[in-house]
Amino acid sequence: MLEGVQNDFPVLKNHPGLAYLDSAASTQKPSVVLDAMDHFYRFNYANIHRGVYSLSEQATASYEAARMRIARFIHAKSPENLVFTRNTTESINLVAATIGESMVREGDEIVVTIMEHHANFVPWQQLALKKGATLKVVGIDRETLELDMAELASAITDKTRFVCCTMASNVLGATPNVAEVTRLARKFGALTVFDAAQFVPHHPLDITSFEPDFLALSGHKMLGADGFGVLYGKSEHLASMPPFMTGGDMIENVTIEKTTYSQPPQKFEAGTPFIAGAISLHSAIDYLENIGLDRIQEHETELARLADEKLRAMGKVRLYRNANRIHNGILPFNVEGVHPHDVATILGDMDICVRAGHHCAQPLIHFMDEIAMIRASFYLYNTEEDVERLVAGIQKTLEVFHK
Amino acid sequence: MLEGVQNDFPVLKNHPGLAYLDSAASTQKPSVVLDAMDHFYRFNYANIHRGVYSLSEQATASYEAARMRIARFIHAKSPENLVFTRNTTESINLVAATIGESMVREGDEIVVTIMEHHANFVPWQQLALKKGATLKVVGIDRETLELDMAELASAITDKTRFVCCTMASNVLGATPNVAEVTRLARKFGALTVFDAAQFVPHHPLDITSFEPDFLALSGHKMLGADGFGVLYGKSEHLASMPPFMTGGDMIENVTIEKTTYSQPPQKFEAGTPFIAGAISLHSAIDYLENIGLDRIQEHETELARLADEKLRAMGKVRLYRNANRIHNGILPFNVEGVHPHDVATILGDMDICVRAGHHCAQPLIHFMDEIAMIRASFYLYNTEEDVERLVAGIQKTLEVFHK
Amino acid sequence: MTTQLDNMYRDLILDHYEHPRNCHELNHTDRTEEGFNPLCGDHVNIQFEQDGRTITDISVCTKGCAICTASGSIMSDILKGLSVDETKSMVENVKAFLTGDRDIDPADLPSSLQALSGVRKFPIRIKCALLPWTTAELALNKK
Amino acid sequence: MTTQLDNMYRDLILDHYEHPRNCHELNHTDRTEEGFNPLCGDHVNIQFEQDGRTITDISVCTKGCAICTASGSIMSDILKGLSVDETKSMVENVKAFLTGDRDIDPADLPSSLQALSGVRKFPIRIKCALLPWTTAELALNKK
Ligand SMILES: Cc1ncc(COP(=O)(O)O)c(C=O)c1O
Ligand SMILES: Cc1ncc(COP(=O)(O)O)c(C=O)c1O
Repeated sequence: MLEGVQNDFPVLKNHPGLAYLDSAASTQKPSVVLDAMDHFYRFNYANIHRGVYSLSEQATASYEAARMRIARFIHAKSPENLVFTRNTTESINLVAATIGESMVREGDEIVVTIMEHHANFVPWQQLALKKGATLKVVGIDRETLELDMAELASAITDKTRFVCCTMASNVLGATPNVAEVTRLARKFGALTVFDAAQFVPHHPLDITSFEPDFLALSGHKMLGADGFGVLYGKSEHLASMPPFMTGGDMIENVTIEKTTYSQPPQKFEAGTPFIAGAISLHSAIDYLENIGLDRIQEHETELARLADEKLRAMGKVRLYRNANRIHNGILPFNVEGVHPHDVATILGDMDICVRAGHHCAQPLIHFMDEIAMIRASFYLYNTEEDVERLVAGIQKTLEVFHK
Repeated sequence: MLEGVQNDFPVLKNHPGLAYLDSAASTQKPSVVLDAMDHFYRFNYANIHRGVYSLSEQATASYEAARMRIARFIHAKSPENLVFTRNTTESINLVAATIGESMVREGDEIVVTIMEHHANFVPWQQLALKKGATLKVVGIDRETLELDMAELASAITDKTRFVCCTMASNVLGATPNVAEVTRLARKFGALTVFDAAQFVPHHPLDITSFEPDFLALSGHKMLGADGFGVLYGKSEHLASMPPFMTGGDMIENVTIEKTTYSQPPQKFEAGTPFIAGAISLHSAIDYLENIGLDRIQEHETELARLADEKLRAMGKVRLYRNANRIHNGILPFNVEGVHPHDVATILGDMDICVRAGHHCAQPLIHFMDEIAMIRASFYLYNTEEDVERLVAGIQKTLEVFHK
Repeated sequence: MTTQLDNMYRDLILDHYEHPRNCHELNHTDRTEEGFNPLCGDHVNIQFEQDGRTITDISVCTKGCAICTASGSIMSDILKGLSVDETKSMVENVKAFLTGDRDIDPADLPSSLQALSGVRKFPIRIKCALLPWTTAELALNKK
Repeated sequence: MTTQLDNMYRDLILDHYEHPRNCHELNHTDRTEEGFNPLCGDHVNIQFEQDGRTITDISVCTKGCAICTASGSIMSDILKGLSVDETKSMVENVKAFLTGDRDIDPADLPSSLQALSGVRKFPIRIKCALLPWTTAELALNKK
């Protein structure tokens, strides 16, 4: 188990007794990350790319150093494969609105999974509706709660243009076999779009092992600032894709008649970006790798397993998970006869922070015949005490509802 | 003149001798703004909108309080008229990609001005090209360097769908008469899109006085964080416009077949936003209004006027401005026989931060028969010493180039 | 647990949650409306049977949290027998009471409603309590 | 002003900037290419006249900053008379020299190029110095 990391997180020090079990929604930030942002604003702030004075050069260098660091983190060939966005949602919308828009024709197919977060579902659904293409939704195995690979294999055909798949479900934690997904997609020339938002905070990621066409992530789910995300794209796609937004910083030349664009990634970064956001993610990755993602995984899995055991023992709690695996410290459950939202309110009142609802994954929740679920998600800064608090909170809930 | 505000800006304290004359590109941040962000991360951070625990409720309340504050700042009818974006560029792209996309047909016209920043030029140029519409570019008077209102009046016809106009040029500082622009546009039922990025940092803005259809601004140009911008839109437009990006936080209901969306502004805010960015702009507006935009204007205009006078007196400096007016503390100039980029490098070497180039306004620079210009921009934290430094820097430039 | 929370989950609320009233078939349905609360996935279906301007029967079926379900159930008891206009002003008053937008003397409201007052301390849950009422309003404003 | 800056704006550079060499009409043009640097609006137009694989004449016309203009002018003096292959390896070496990507002994380069070495201390200006060279490379790689 990880010891003492709590001290690195000001929110936890400032709220003794808080059980923050909502890291899958967004994580707290360690002081090194906050200090890196603050230092940037107090010592080096300037707009990037076009200033020839030292502040601007430093800011540009920091921004581009973050690109290199993130490239190294996911083993991208080059920093130029990384486009900086606001979040995973924008990253995926960018792909759908550019290469998606230009590639998908009437009668084509787009394959998604039932496990997708709305961010990797709605953009494809809307693109399919707009183009008269078919959205094929691949289910999960109701026993194992894992992606149904056989169904996926039969869903992909030579009409399939995109296969859009999460690397880790934000509800179930399940982690599809992305190498297999990629292999199946490639067989039919379909492009892959992976949502790594819930995966990268917990696992080392080496994209050379499966070579996705596109991959999206959010800084705020891995100790970085909110408002900063990343899109990885293969060079050949980024080079040929039209821009997403146009304006400053992404042009080569503008005349009254026409505009030519910069090379990627600049082509996709119109306007002043969130420079401090890039710096925050750089620092967050350093921090995470310094502790070690393996150790983090072990720690959070142990806590989730413990919570799972104790909640199960209460009899009135239904846990939605494959009994053999807990992934990403995510534990989805419901309390019998109590609406999850009431559970979360009671827990919230006791300073136990969990999420209740559809978790932006309505198709999955519906597929599982539920209206909503409670999700407790554990991360590196959680402790066994947090597990105790959660269990006590559920106990209290049962009392309030006379169960 | 404003006294002592320099002390509020850590960058200036940490770089004694720095003459930061690039505020039109991005401003430095006062410590109250940095502290507000930092406090949020250390005490209240959580994702917004869907958490039922107190951290998330507080974060949501802060985010929405920022919306109310900004609405009050520009006199919007309701906070719901404000969509949070990354920057002015995204705000304008949002308009072009939604209502622009659905309204503009072949043969229609879009009117822009030659003074636009690329952010309010390229999206309209590209929309016109895509739709087979005509982009009409209204010039400026070569004498006064102000928007040619007669040309604008004759450019707008009943084929005009959008009139896109800056409220303050980032090169010349010129501030078109927006009430007149709106009146002309409305006569023909055209919608107005105002770029207020360079206006709001310097002037009180009461949109009830001209009732724009859309208006865009960036937090980072008015002491707020980079990565946070705002789009104002009239309610009837926001209600009928399709969404820009889709995903979490902007949906009402998602089924496999179809998606229904939230009401504005949520409809346009897909994914986790830059919550701390909203908080930073809230705090920045408090700070600015506390000092008073009128006093800021007076201060920066006085400094720019002084610099103008001294540079003119050197004989070898060509200033591009209407001799009667200096706006927004912006001073564009060139040094005879020296490329602006070389000037900026020499100044930069002396810790005088100015910008050289086309300032993301190539059509204007071209219209003025230049390749590039130097721009010194003054703001509340500049001093007479900064003017002296600028003048000394230009003196040095002339010496290096044996002029 | 705070007393505020105790206040919200009163026995009356829990009773209405466990045994919601008036979810049934109507003889004939004059107006109907569905309401969603994306936050908790609450869903409410409301049907009115009218005789002229008077509500003769009402069905409220909720799939949702305790607060929303109880609020809908309590509402169904209150609205029966009211005129359409009385209903509209009742909805207005309940909205003002729950949101605190306007000062409402609780004594002016049916006493069963006071059980819902605890929700006012939980701003994010007010929507849950409001949903049946705003949905009823939509139904009544339909042409 | 720092000595680094002095170093960049040496007299030789300024002389080439004020009097750029070899911007002229060619007898016949075998290859031509234009280069832009969006940063400062630099623009360079390069034309080659060849006899087989040897460059017999070159025209370099620059509208740009001192560094870019001088770099183009110096380049035009250096490339004349070289073979296409020699030119390519020269461009390679100059790029490496300016960016510091590879260790290049300045003694291996034409002495006039050393006047450009000052730019290495101004990373953002390296692009200005490189533009003529990369544009020449593009021209020579054209089929
Ligand atoms: C007038 C004007 N419009 C738009 C922009 C673009 O702003 P941003 O980069 O924040 O999108 C700028 C800033 O450079 C500007 O000066
Ligand atoms: C799997 C997954 N994808 C996408 C998202 C969306 O992330 P963001 O809101 O940062 O765009 C989330 C986070 O909620 C997620 O868990």
